[in-house]
Order: sequence, then structure tokens, then C-alpha cells
Amino acid sequence: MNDTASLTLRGVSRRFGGLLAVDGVDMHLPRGARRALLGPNGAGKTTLVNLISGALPLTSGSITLFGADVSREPGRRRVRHGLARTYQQSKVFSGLPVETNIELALIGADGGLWRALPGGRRSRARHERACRLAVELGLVEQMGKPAGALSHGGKRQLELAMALACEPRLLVLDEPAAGLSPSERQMLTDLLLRLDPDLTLLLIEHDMNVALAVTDSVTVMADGRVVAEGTPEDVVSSRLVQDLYLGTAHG
Amino acid sequence: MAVGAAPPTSRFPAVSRGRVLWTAGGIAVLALTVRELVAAPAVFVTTVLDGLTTAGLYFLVASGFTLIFGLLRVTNLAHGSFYLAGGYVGYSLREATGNWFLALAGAAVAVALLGLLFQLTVLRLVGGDPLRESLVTIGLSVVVADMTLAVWGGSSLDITIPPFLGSTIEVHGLIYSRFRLALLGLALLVGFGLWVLLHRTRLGMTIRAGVDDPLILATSGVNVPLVLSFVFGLGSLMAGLAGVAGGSYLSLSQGEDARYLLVSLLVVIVGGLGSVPGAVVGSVVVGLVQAFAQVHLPTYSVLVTFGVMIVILAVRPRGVLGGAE
Amino acid sequence: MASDMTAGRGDQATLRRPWRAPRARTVAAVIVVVIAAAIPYVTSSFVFVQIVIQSLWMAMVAASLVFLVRFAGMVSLAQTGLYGTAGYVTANLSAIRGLNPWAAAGIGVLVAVALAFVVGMISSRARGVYFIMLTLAVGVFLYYFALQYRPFTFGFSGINGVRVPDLGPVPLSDPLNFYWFTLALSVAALVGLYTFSRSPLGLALQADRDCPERVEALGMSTTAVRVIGFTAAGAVASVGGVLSVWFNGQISPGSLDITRTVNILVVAVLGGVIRLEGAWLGALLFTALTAYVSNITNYYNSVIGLVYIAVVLVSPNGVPGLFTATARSLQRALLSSAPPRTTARPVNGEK
Amino acid sequence: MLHRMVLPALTAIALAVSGCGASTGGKDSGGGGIAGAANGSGAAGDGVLKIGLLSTLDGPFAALGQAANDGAKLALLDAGAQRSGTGYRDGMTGLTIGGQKVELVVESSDATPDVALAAARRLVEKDGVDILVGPLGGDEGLAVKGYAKQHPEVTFVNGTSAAQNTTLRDPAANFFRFTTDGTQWMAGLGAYTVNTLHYKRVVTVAEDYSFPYDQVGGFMTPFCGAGGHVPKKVWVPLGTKDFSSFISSIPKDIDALYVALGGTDALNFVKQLDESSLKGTPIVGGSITVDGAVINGLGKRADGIVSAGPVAALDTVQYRDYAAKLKATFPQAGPPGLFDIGYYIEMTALLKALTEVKGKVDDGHKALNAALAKLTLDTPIGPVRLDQNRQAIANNYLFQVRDGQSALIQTIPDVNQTLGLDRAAFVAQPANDRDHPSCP
Repeated sequence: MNDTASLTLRGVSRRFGGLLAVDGVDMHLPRGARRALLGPNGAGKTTLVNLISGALPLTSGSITLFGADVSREPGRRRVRHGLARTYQQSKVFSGLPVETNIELALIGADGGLWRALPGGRRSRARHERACRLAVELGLVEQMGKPAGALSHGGKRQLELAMALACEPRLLVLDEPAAGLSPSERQMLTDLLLRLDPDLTLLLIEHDMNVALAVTDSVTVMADGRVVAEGTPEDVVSSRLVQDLYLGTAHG
Repeated sequence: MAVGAAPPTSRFPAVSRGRVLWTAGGIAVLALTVRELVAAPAVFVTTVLDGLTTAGLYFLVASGFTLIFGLLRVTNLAHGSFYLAGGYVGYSLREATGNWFLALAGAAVAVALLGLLFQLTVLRLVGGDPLRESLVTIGLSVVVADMTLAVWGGSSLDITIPPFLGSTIEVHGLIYSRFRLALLGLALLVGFGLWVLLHRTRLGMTIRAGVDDPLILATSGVNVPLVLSFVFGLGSLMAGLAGVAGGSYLSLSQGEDARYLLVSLLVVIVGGLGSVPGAVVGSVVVGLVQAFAQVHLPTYSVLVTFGVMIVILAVRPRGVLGGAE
Repeated sequence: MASDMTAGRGDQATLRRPWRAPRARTVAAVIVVVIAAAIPYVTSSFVFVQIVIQSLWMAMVAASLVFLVRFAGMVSLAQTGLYGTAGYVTANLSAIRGLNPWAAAGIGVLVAVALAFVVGMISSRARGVYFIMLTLAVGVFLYYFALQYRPFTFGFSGINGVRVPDLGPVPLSDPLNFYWFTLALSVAALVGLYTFSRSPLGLALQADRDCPERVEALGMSTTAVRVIGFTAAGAVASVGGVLSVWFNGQISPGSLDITRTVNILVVAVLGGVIRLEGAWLGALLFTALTAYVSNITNYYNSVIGLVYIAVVLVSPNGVPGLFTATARSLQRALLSSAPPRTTARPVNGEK
Repeated sequence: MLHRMVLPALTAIALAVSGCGASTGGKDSGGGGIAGAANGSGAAGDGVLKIGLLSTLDGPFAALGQAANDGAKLALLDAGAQRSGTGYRDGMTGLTIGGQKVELVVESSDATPDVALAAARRLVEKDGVDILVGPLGGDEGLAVKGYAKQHPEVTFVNGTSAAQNTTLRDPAANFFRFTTDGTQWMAGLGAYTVNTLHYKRVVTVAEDYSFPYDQVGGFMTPFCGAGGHVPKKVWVPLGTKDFSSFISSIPKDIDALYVALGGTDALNFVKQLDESSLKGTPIVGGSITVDGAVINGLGKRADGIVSAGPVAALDTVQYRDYAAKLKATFPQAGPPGLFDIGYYIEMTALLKALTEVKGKVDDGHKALNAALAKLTLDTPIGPVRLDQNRQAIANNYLFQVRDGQSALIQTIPDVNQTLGLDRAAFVAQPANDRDHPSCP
């Protein structure tokens, strides 16, 4: 069973003072799964993503990435198992050029700083890979700009480029479409559809069009717990979910 | 993202490590206490009193520092200068009017006005960049030091205390200074006043909300610049108050500004920035550590005090009561 | 988190390379070399020794701070403590224990670098104002150590009579030789720091300044990056410490007290924390200011404080920034047809 | 970018190598460090004989520097100079010695050795002074002595700096001190404490730097020799204001406390002492411990305190003249004290020697230095002459506070630096320090 699992959560919980933000979440993502994580604001989705990526330590429970228990590993070690993520609010290196942003991601993907040291900064191969990614994400015009000077959409693209530079086996995206224009959303959807079929995708997204277009299964959270799981059709038609999430989101 | 958030990656869950350290620390303190009590009970009691009364003065200085940081996110590196300026103004008022309480109140108000003036003219110009704000306050401290030297000269000055506070009280053969106890009383009074202000008034609620999350302040409908100026003035007022209280017992001289800035730093480093209860804890820890270090290792006492603080910080970067995050 | 002082405007400048003719840099470099070569022969002895040479070693310490602020977003007030440590070890080993002065200096730098490593470890988790306060506490701790640990530091009096060694047949105690030696080390420090900033480690350090979470999410250790960056800066500061001891022939706790810490900060701010070279300019301005303003007014400390406040307020890029801003507005006024450039005021990061 | 950096580096190195040929080569730098040449070589160079005055007008000891400058300027006024302004930092002109114009230039430190050194360098290398008078503090003196060795072409006359080792060990040939050192200032006190007051067990309380070490050493050497014991020495960190916890650590079974703290610190200490269980313990004071302010502040508690020092309100013409002149010239100054009299004596000695050589220093200061070395003075506080290390031999005085007045009880004449002991044996002892001397 484990050999086909990319991510397994067992009883994952996180407490902030008196608040149980994530409460005993179990989740199983087989390899190649495309999972949407839905739920109203404050349901604990982003906290869950932070627990998975190691940005926050667990209060209890366990996390397995591709068969390895990473519950106690810091975030940067989980990257080696093939995990990459983006953030709800774009986190890019605003003082550095776009090119350097991507190259740094590549350095991280190549085994970190120590391996990169002898090669120096100007590795030709790395530079070419950075260019290819930039082309793919429509950033090639902006390569020399500081990342902080990019538009909102540009930053989202850059984040995605940095995540993809890691050549992940599990990609976790936190609201990648937030704040994008309709055309940018379309581009994003196309890109996500083109991803390697072996790659596992976990996606938090409020835009149902994007979410349902690129995923084949859905997990719904509320108040830190998983309240429903299934195919998009099942979940969207579920009464509970409509009350909980859709009602809130559109109300 | 708040300034100074530690990268939230700890290989171990914070709880278990914290518990081990707390237990170890607790046992060590307990063992030392028992040893002290058995060896020389009178010295022990006096030293604890010294530590606590010192903590009272430190709280008076540091609570203003921590309040200002909590709401404005300004590390006011001129806070020690406000202490010194308060002491000097208090000295002049005491000499002119002969009334110690008038000097206390007058100096506090004068320093509050100085602080307000600085906040309104200079700090607002810097506009919200915490680093540049800290840098500017360093400039102010240089100017205040030079100006106080020009006006009050380089000799140490003593603010004459009211006669009824000038003697000692004796309980079971233990002699102790009335003024030190009064200092502790003043600190408790100010602490209580702060508690009432922060927990029992609308303004206080707003301030506390703003300390927790600056964004709340902006959306709460209050006049934010006004609240910020009020808090800066209040913090300066406390420094001025402390200057008169401290300068009445330990004389005023050039160089005291740096000392009380460091004291404020130590206190908030230990207690956690921005938190008034943290300032209480921090003052007590710093006061007691210093008092015991002076009794047992007088020559290296300052090193011991700083060393303890650095160890605490290395273990808990945001202070004992600082948010764990 | 990104503040005006730490946002990466330097890179914007480098990236605008096509706009700035490369020849201008060559010209600037030649001018600097000519001035540097002429200084010993055109200045009075006092200006040469007390202002030029003194500002050279002071700038090394300030440059380590500028490097940290500019590339790592760390405002470290422990740099004076580090340079003092290197100075004390050098002074004690050579003047008291009679060790070979070069060996003493080497050990001094090593000890200070090791200390920088430890301080970096302690403070790597703290950021922003927490980092300022923690490093200030470390700096003050080192000051009190110098003051109180008499067996090694000789307390308040410090250590006198430190001799300047010879470099082969060249006696460095001669001001002219010392000048070239210090200048060469300054250039080496400058090149070294810039090279570091462009290495993968240096890039990761800047990345950490902008967004530590992302650095971790890319599989790199922010702690390692910060500790190495801090240690590298500490190495430069400690070389400055050795030079200061040789220059003064003595060291005492006053060499690393809070006033000196503030002075180094003033130097960094005057020079602007955008380019490392600014540290040398800031140091030159500062030493000249302290040497001459005291002749004009009794309140020279106030003057220095006010100049400092004014620079922080008016020009985040220090005194050089003042000139560039003036030059740009002049240029704009002259070429009023050109579209206005939005460079003088940096965009305020994530505020 | 990088290659553009390398170019200046290479140039610099190349120039450095060529620079070595031009250098003057292996000059013994004496005190170490980098010495710039003195500006305007001597009076012959610029026609004006410049005297630099270095005291402490910044930082916590600024008040002492103000008194010092009053004293120094009084000596110049005596000789006929005029003030260029009434500020402490203002210089003086208008004096002519042997046809040579004499000017006073003022610099200040904050009592730390490195700032004193920087100020000395400004005076010598920027202002081009021919003679430097100062500094004020003990550790500053040690640093300036080191600098003096680098500048044999400048004459250094001490201010009130009183560290023993400035002149006792490894002295500088061009450094003269017409005031006694911190150890000499204690002459007579230790023996008096044992033999007359019968205090056998005494704990010392002093600040942790070289001047108090010398004071405690000067007290303890004869005190221990006479059979006294010091079970504990409390060294408080510099700048301590709150002594209460230090007081807690003092053993209870003692006869008296020896307190070497300055001015208000002493006042604070005694106040806090009397708020503890050691209330009323007799006090023996250092030279700067018992001044007028302390006596007033302590009231009746001050009665009986014994101390020693080089300045006494003598019933002599010289003293009365001096006190009257000081009062008349500087109305804001206090009564005569250590710092104004110290600087007054040093400056007077210098001017007397300059007059003897008719203001001529263009012989590399040889005549001036010789005149200084054999000078004898009759000062407001008694006769002064120098020993082989150019260190003063002078009277010391023992005082007791009686009815709110510090009364002279004994004069110890002609105290030399080795306190009458054999010089070689005295120098062979460890220098005064935290742990030396010791007699627990």
C-alpha cells in the first residue's frame, strides 16, 4: 500500500494556545492524485498545509511522505522527499532578480548550498534550466527585474516556477489563483493540467472552476476537522458541504 | 508577518524541551535558595528585598519601554535618556519648589512632553520602518546626553527625598530602607494603574488589541496616530517618573542613560517584548539575579547578570513570556 | 519585514547596467586609485594618520555591519564586541605574553571569528529589533568582560604598548607603510565581501533576508546561511580590530563600549547601507567630523547626533545617497523632457 | 565588477612595496602604535609656543575636568595670560615668555584611556603643541605615558593622573609628574588606623580600576605591616550606584570599613550602609572620599572619619593666596581641591621651567627637560621636588572630620614614591591590584 502513497496523515493536530486549529486529520493521497482541499475561512486548511510542509511543528499525529515518516523533520528536509509548496501570500525574494529566485530554487533542488558551493553561482546548466522554467511560466521578459517589482500575478507565477524548479513529486499549492485575472487563471489551469501525471497535487483553492478543473478528488475541512471526502461531484452535491462551505463562501 | 518572528522550524516539539529546561532551572533555583537560607538567613532575606526593590525601579523604567515597543514597534534606544532627563528635571523642580511629589509629577510630565515632541516631529517622519526608527532614537540619545551635560553639568546630583522616607524600619532585628520599600510600593501602584488602564478602559482595550495585532487597530475605527502618540507619551512619562524615583536614591550622573537603557533591554529581553506582565517577570528576574550576583561574585556581578540573560535568550529568543510561535 | 534599509536596491542599480555606461566605473576606479596614491603626499601628518588611516580600520568594522544590514537584514550591534575581542587577544598575546605579533594577530582573528560563529548561532533565531537587542546585549557583555576579567584584559586600564610588527623588511610602524597595508586589507575585505555576496551562500543570505520561510521551503537551512554570513562579517570586523590595536598601540574597554558601538552605527548610516564602499566614506566623514567640529563648538556631540538624525531622516542611502539624489533631481531638471524616474524613493517592501 | 576591484588592490600592493624603500626604517616606536609626526616642529617652527591642556570635560567625570581647567588656567593667569573666553574649552593667549608667544589649546577626554590617547594625538599631531599638560585619570595617564615615548620631541607634564606605574615602572624620559600618586596619597593612614584608632580588622570597598587599586595598596601596605587584617576586599564595578547587595556581603565582625569611592558615591554608600545591619560602622576614607559635599550630606555621621590626601587647607600664605585667587577668578568654583590644585601645580612648574630656559625649546626640549627635572616648587600644599623617575616627592596630610570640618591632624613630610622603602625591593613587589597586597 505504502509504495503507492505519496502523502499519509494520521491524526494530525495542531494547537495554538486554547485553539485546536487542526484536529485529528487523516488523509491519504496515492501517487498521482489531484486533491482539492476545500473549506470555509478558518477551517484550518493553511495550517494543515504548514504542518505538511514542516513550516509548523505538529502537536500530535504523524506525517508520512513517500513511505518516510517526516513528522519530526524540519521543513527543509522534507523538500528532499520531493515536497514543494507555494504560499497563500506570495513569498518570493523581493530584493533579488527573478532569475536568481529561480536559480536559488534550483540550488535547493540540487541538494542544497553545500553541493552548489564548488560550482559557484554561474552554473550554465542551472541557468538554462531557469530559463526553460521562465519560458514555461511566461516570466522570460522579467528575468532581470527584482522579484519585488513583479505584479501580483507575476509573483504567483514566480512562486510556481520556484516550486516546479524543485522537480517535486508532491506539489502543495495554497490558493494559487487568488488575485489573478481571468486570463491568468486560464493559464494557471492549463499549466496544472500539463503537469507530469505521476506528480501528486494538493490544492487549496476558492475558485471552484480552477479547483474542479484540475482535481479528481476533494477533501472538505471545517473547524479543523475533515468533514467530507470524495469525488468532486459527490462533495459538491453534498448538503452538508453546501451548508458549511458554499453557503459561507457565497453568503 | 510580525518583525522578528523566528523561522518556525524546530526539530523538536517546543513543549518537551521547554519542560526539561524549566524543571532543571526550577530545581537549581530551589537548591540555591535552600542553601542560602540555611547558610545566612538574614543575608538571604535582605538580598531578596534588595532584588525586589531594584526590580521595582527596573519595572518603572522598562514598562514604558515595553509599552512603546508593543504598540508602536519602536525600539526606543533613547529610553535611558528619558530616564536621565526626568531625573535632572526632577532635581531642578525639587530645588526650586522644595516639594518632592511636585518634582516627581512635574518631571514625568516634562519628559512625556519631550517624548511626544520627538514622536510627533521626528518619528512620524520616519514613518513606520522599525529599523530606521530605532536608528533615529540613537541620535536622540546622543543629543540628550550632550544637552543634559551642558545644563546640569558633570557632577553627580542627588534629589533630596522627603524626610519621612529617609529613615529605616526595623522588623525582628532586620533593618531596611523606607525609601526602597516606597519605591517598590510606587512600582506596584504604577503596575496596578497600568493594569486598570489596559484592562478596564476602552482605550486600554484598544491598545491591547493593537499590541496583539497592529492591523486590528487600523480597522477598529479609533484615531490611530492619536493612540500611538498617547502611548509614546505614556512610555516616556514612566521613564521620567522612574528618573526622579531612581535619582532620589541613587544619584544622577552622566552615563546613567546607557545603564537604564541596558536595564530596560535586559528586562524586556527576559520578559518578552511588548508585554507588561513580561516586564514584571523580567524586572524580578533581573533584580534578583543582580542582587545575588553582587553578594556572591561582586567582582563579576555584571558579567553574571548579562550571562544569565544571554542564556535565557539563546533558549527562548522571545523571552520567558514571549510568544512561542 | 523588508525595510527601506534592507530592501535590495543595490541590485536594481546593478541590473540597470545598460543605463550606466561601464566606462564610468573604470573612471571612478582610476580616480579612487589616484586619490589613494596621492593622499600620503598631499595631506598633513595629522590628517593622514588620524583621519585617513584611522578611518580605514574603522571602516573595516563598519563595512562588516553594512554587509550584514545590506545583504542579511541584520543590524548587529555586536560588531564592536567582535573587533574588540580580536584586538584584546592580539594585544594580550603579543604585548603581555610576548608571542610573535603575526601569530598573535592570527589567533586574535581566529578567536573573534569563532566567537562570531557562536554569537551567530545564539542570535540566528532572532530577527529585526530582537536581533538588534540581542546583539547589543552580546556587545555589552563583551564590554563588561573586558572591564572585569582583569587576568586577561587588565580591566579599565587595558593593555598598553602593543607594537606594530614588520612585514618582512617593511616596518609597518611607519605610517606610510601602515597606510598601504591597511588599504590593501580594506580592498581585500571589500572584494571578499562582494564575492561572498554573489556566491550561492551570499545569494541564499539575501534570500533569507527577503523571505526565510521560502528559503526553508527550498530545502536550505536559514540557520546555516545566517551563521555563515555573520561569521564572514565577523572576520572582517576582527581584522579591523587587529589593525586598530596596532594603530593605537593599546586597547581598553573604552574601545568597545556603547559609545563606540553607536559610532560604528553612525559611520554605517553616514556612508549609506547600500554599498559596502560607503563604509569607507562614512568613516572618513565621521573621523573628520569628530576631529574638527570639537574646535568649532562645545556641543559637538549634539552636532554629530543631529547630523546623524538628519541623514537617517532625509536620506536612507546615507551621505552618498544625498549626492545621488541631488544629482538625479538636477539631471531631471536639466532634461525635463525625459520621463521622471522613480528611483530616489524606494518602494516600501511589504509594509 | 570583480576585476574592477582587483585593479586598485594590485596597485595598492605595488605601491606598498615601493613605499618600503622610502620609509625611514626600524624606528623604535616605544609605546607601540602608529605615531604621526608632530605638527609644526617646535616653537621655532611657527613662532608660537603651544601648550596643550588635556582633562576630562566629557562623561561622568566632567565636573573634575572643569575644576582641573580652572586650576591650570589660574596658573597661566598668574603668569600674565588672558582668557580667550569663559568656557572650559576656551584657550588662552597673551602670554610671552622670553620673547616667545605662548598659547593654550584645550582638549578633553571622557576619562577612558583610548579617548585620552585620541585627544593627546589631536593636540600633538593636529594642533602641534610643544608641551602637553594632562591627563586627569590614572588609566589615561598610563596610555599617555606610552604615547609620550613615541614623541620625545614633545614634553609631557602630568595633570592629576595618579596611577603609580605611570612613573614607577618603565617611565618615559619626557614625562614629568609634580603631583604625588594614588599610593603616596595614602601615606600615614594605614599606620594611624592600627596604632591610634586601633582598628585591626578592616574591609575595603572601592571601585574596580587602577586608581583605587593604588589607594587600597597605599592604605594596606603599612596597615598590614602594623598588624592589621583585611578579611575581604569588595571591588564594585565602575559606576555602581546601588551598593546595598554589596553591603550584604560584608562580614559583620569587623572594626571599620575602608572606603575609596568618589564624592556622591561615597555619600550613597554610607547612606545605604546605615540602612543595613552594619549601621554605624566606623569609616576610613580614601583621598577623594571625604569632600565637603560628603561631610555636609552625612552631617553628624561624618564626625570621626579619617582620611588622607595631598591637599590640605594649610595655614600658609601660599594656600590662602591660592584660595583667594581661585574664588576671585572663578566664582562658580568650589573650595580648593585635588584637581584644581593638581593642575595648578603642574602648570606652575611648567611655566617656571619655561621661564628659566627663556621659552627656548628649539634644542629638542633638552634645556626645558633638564630645568623641569631639577625644579623645586613651593606650592599651596607644601614643597615639591622630583625623584630620578621625574616623580614628585611631596607632603601628604592626614585628616579627621570634626564638627563638620575636615581638620588636619598630621603632616607626613617628603613622601616619596616607594613610601620610604628600598626602591629595588619596592619595584620588585607585584603592582597594586585586586589581590595585591593581601593580609586576610
